[in-house]
Amino acid sequence: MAELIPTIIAKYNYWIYIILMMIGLYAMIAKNNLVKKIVGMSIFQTAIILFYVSIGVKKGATIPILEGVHGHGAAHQVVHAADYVNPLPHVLMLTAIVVGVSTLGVALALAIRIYNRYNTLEEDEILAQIRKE
Amino acid sequence: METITSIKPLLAVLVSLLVVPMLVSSRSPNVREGWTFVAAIIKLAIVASMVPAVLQGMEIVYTVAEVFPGVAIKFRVDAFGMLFALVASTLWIVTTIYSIGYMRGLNEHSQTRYFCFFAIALSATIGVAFSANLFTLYLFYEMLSFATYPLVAHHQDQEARSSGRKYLLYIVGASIALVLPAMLICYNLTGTLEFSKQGIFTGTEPKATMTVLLLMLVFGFAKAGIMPFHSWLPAAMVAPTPVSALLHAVAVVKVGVFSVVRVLTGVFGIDLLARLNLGTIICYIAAFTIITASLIALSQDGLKRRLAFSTIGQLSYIVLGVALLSPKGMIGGMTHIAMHAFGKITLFFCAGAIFVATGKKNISEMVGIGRRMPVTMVAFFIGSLSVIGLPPTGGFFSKWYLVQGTLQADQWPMLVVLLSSSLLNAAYFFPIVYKAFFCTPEEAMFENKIEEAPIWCVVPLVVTAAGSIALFFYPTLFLKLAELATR
Amino acid sequence: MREQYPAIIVVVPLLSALVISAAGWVNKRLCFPIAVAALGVAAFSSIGLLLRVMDEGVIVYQLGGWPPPMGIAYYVDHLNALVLVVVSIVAFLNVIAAKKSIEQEFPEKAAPFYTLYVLQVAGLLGIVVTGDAFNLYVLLEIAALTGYGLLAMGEERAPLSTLNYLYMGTIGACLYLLGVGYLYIVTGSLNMVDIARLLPPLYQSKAVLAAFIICMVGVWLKMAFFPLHAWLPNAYTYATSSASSLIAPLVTKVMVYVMIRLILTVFTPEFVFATLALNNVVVWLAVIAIVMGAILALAERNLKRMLAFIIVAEVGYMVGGAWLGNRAGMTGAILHIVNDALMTLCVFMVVGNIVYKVKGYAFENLQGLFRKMPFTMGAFVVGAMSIIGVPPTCGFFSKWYLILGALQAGHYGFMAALIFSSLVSVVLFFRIFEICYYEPFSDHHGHDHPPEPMDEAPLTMVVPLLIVAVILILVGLYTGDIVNHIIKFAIPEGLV
Amino acid sequence: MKIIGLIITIITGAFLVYAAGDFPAWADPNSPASTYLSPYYIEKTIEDTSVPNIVTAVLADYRGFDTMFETTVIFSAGLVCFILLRIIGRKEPETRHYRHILTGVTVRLKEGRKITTSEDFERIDDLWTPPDLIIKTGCRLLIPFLQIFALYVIAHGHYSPGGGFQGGVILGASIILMSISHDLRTSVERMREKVVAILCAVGVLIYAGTGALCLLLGANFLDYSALAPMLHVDPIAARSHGILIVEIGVGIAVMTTMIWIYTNISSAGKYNQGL
Repeated sequence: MAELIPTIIAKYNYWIYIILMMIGLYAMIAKNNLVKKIVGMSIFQTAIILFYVSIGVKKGATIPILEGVHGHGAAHQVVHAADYVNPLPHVLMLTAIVVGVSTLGVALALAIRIYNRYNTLEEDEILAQIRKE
Repeated sequence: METITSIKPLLAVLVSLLVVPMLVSSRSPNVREGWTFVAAIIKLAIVASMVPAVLQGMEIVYTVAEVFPGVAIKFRVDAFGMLFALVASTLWIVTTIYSIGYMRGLNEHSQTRYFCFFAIALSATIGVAFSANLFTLYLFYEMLSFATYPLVAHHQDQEARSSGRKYLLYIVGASIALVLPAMLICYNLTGTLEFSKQGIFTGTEPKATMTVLLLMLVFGFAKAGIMPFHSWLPAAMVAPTPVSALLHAVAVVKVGVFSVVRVLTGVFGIDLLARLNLGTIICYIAAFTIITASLIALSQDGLKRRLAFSTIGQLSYIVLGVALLSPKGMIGGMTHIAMHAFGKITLFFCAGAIFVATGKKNISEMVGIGRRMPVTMVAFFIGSLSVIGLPPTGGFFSKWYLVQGTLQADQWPMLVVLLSSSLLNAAYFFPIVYKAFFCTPEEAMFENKIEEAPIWCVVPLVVTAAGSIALFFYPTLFLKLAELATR
Repeated sequence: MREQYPAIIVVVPLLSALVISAAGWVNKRLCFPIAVAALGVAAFSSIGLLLRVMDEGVIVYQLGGWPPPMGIAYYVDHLNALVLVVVSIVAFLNVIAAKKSIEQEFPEKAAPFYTLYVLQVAGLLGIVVTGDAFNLYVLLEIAALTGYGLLAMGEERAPLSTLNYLYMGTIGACLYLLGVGYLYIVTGSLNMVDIARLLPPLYQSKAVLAAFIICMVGVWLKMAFFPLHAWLPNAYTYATSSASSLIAPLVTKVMVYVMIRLILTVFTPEFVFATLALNNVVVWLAVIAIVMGAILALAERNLKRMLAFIIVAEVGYMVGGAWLGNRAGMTGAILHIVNDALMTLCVFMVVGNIVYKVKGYAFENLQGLFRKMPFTMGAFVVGAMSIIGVPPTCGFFSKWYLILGALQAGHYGFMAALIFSSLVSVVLFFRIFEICYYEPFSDHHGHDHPPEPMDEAPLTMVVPLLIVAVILILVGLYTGDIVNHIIKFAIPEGLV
Repeated sequence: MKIIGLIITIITGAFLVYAAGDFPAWADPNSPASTYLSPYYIEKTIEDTSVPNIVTAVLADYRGFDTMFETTVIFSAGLVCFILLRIIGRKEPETRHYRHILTGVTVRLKEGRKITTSEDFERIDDLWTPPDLIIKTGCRLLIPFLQIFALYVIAHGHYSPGGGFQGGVILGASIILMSISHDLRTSVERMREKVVAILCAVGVLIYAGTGALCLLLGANFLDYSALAPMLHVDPIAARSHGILIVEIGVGIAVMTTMIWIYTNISSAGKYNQGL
């Protein structure tokens, strides 16, 4: 137990992302309202983004923008990898964020189409209407 | 045994496939049937052109494409295949003539479709006859199943639909559920599917596996109509009579039997069957089928149904003959393919002719019909003689060899079966003929005025009847082929 | 130019999609030719690529000139070269056939539709060709988003079913992304080959196991593997025929490809089949998938839904074959990707023609079609035979390898499932043939009832369909060559 | 359903927790992720591309291919929203409302009569509400600064946080702000749908086109150093310029897509006053 707590603290970023992700997943499965599901979906994606970004962090390092080096031909200056955080996760997550936004847009567009057709966004009511037809 | 590589077998298969576009595109019926004739004659010519080589004990081989390691779409013309192909391609011509008469006589609908699938079915039949391995055989077997479905269901009414279903259920169901896995198991065990005299197995496999495989294959080829996989055959009687004739005499059932024989001789091999003593099992299954079918046939009033059950019995003769594993028995079985073909097709032609001329289907309504259609009924008499196996018809020889085969393999019970079933055959055929000619004027249902079916119908049945008589005097060709096959 | 094929395959469709969407605002009639040209180029270069791979072996293409693992690289080997050819050819043939029905269904939105269509194809091709795990995710999302757009253009219920698809698809893609993240966190690399190089010491790590399972579940979600298939039938049924005939053949197959790629390249077979030994579980899942797919298909009274459930069963074929863990099974799975793409295309194009003429795909709409549309139905028969697995159509041959694999793995349940589904498909399709053939019933032996006039779909729809039907048979006849010259090299030596 | 959801969630969560056991601790400098690839990027970027902002360099050059498809993703999202929602060829309503701007008098015309566009009348919808003056003026003041800032963010992406995406989003936001503060018609009049749609494609086209240009110049796809002879600079500087070009493309694409999606969703494809 005693040695468990440090590990738990040392990896708190993972626990946070897992909790967030599960909230999103639960919303997607259990919620009845389509827009709530969409919100859950966003949370789900955001959790993963958080996970990736937290990978990149490095103790005692700053944002990956080289300081003091300017413009072209600055190749001779030495750069220490330890001083800067890992840039790759940020790059990847920029992509993931964009994808999330796009998915959100499309999902909302679909939701509007559904609302125009059934005048509700509650899944059970929609299904009831469909069964009536 | 030296082999020749030649494309002839492929051509023989393709010729009737290639004619289909012509049939579809041809405007007038005459043109259409002209093309059918051309195809039939070319096919017969190609097949016949290979006879001499085969008689000299050579094999003609052609490989189309290798699909799996060790398995190819491949043709091999050997004596047995040639025997079957010869029968099929000869009778196609006759059947075509007859179909023309029949279809026009009854003014059936969508005749083009009929002739197309007829042609396709024929090329499938030849494909089966010439196939060199189990895979190729299966390929054409399935092709035949699906090609004959529209023929069986030609009338497109409820009855046709239900019997079409039955047909598919038995034929396709059995082949997919039994033959396909069995084939794959064989391939997995041995790595090849090529037919060969000594079989593809090493003989080290456990007997249980062999037995299961054998049964799967024998029953899987449900076209052989071995009980309990027979009841599609009477159901398929809704088809137009030429189709029934084709089904029973030429294509379908014979393909089934042919496949079974191939499995026995080519896949397992006589020696293995003898060593594991599996032949007897098949013998008893066949014997059971023979007796039961003949008994059922006695009770049938519909002429075509009676013929159907007679066919089921006769088919098992062939299986029995081969399963005896004795040379004479095998010769008998193989020749019976030809002899029974001529006899049975005659009978069906007669049934069809009667239907065309009088619209009668049941035997009880045919009292005294001999006075009205003497030619037909005489032909019917000859056909039944051949099927029963009495001289002067070809059927006599096959029966004779079968009997000798039972003695050779000293299977006395089988001898009893053969003789008693011959009696049964006589019992369900002769009354028809007798009633047709010898009946008191008052019970006759037809007036004394000769009125045959259209000439197109009469000529073929006379030809085939003559054929079965001719086979009594000149059986050498088929006997020779059969001997070559058993050697 | 030859060495640029890998880029061209993806870039040409992308560029032309953009041009189409711009051109659509100028002149709608420009869109179709551009789309056809682009997909034609893609198909041509994919064939060229396949030939090149066949004589040179694996091709590596560095995008931006950066060597992997720094930059993104394409790895083209026999496996994805083959799938590329299939995808591009299917897309090319289908776009020609789709023209008429697009004009019929939504003329005013043709331009964006073509754009999405071509983008979808670009995405799928990219998924197949890329060698970078994260790049695959991005392309996955492109294919997915465009797919939602295409599918939602259908009937009234399409948006709802598409939204469900979107939920599922997003979860699937996110899970895949998460799995890649796990791999990244333990290896620090995103390049598939590089990851495979770094993994072996980590085979025992929980993180790698988790990464594998998460990726697999994500991919299964997207390919509608049985317990996760719920989104597929509605999404495909209510879509327009032109969209479903593109998506139904390709998307699931491409996802199967991704699964096989993950198994073979990223987590090598040693890890998947030896270290974790989940084979039996997954193959039994596949068995359930096949059986349930077949049974659910039996329950349908409507052609398109029936075909959708058949797809579910077919996915079971491929997953099961791939997880049998032997060479024959894997061969069968890869071969079935090719065959199933083609035969699904065939049957869905048939549905397209029927809908174009009859305006419906419920069983009662199909009466008398053999007379009405003989050519379409002829192609349908070929496609059905292929799905049933009748030689010489191609479906038989992949089934052969799958059953053989089952035999060699001693997995008789899978073999039984395959046989069972073939039998069920016989029933399924002959039930339809009977409706098209017998009904409407005519009295007294069908003599002299007036045959209704032949009313076949337009030539641009029938000709591609017939081409597909012919391809089905040719692929069947040349199976031997395909297996010996391509698939044999697609499977690593380790797998026996 | 809730129970099932709960069960699934718990199982998944437990599995993920289990898996997290083998992960390196938070911010561990020796984790594979930060020791395998990232040192190369951090140390070599400046030599390879002479771009101090490593994220920009990796985004638009090392992994430029990803970013191109990322832009395509946005583009296709905009297109999907359009194809799903936009109502084309729907007939105009019988009655139209016009508002006299100076007096604020609202006119209602029947039988499809219309006022040919004149300076002192504006077309409005039946449920039109007068926009609040303060908000209107405030936003009018704000918007230009927003846009200038956006341009700065795009242009300065090499040296500071920023780049095409961020700048593009701000640009889009400025237009969206206008359509919120005034109404959709005004903003649509400023940026016509056709322009938006075509610009959207053009933006991505700039990116992909640059890549294709490199391909035509004989290098691999997206290998900007091939542009050096065109731009009269050395290959390394060429890479940095190439990055700038594609960032501009991204900016255009993102801005227009934002606007496109917003207009379609907020007016459900009717392109009236919206919301």
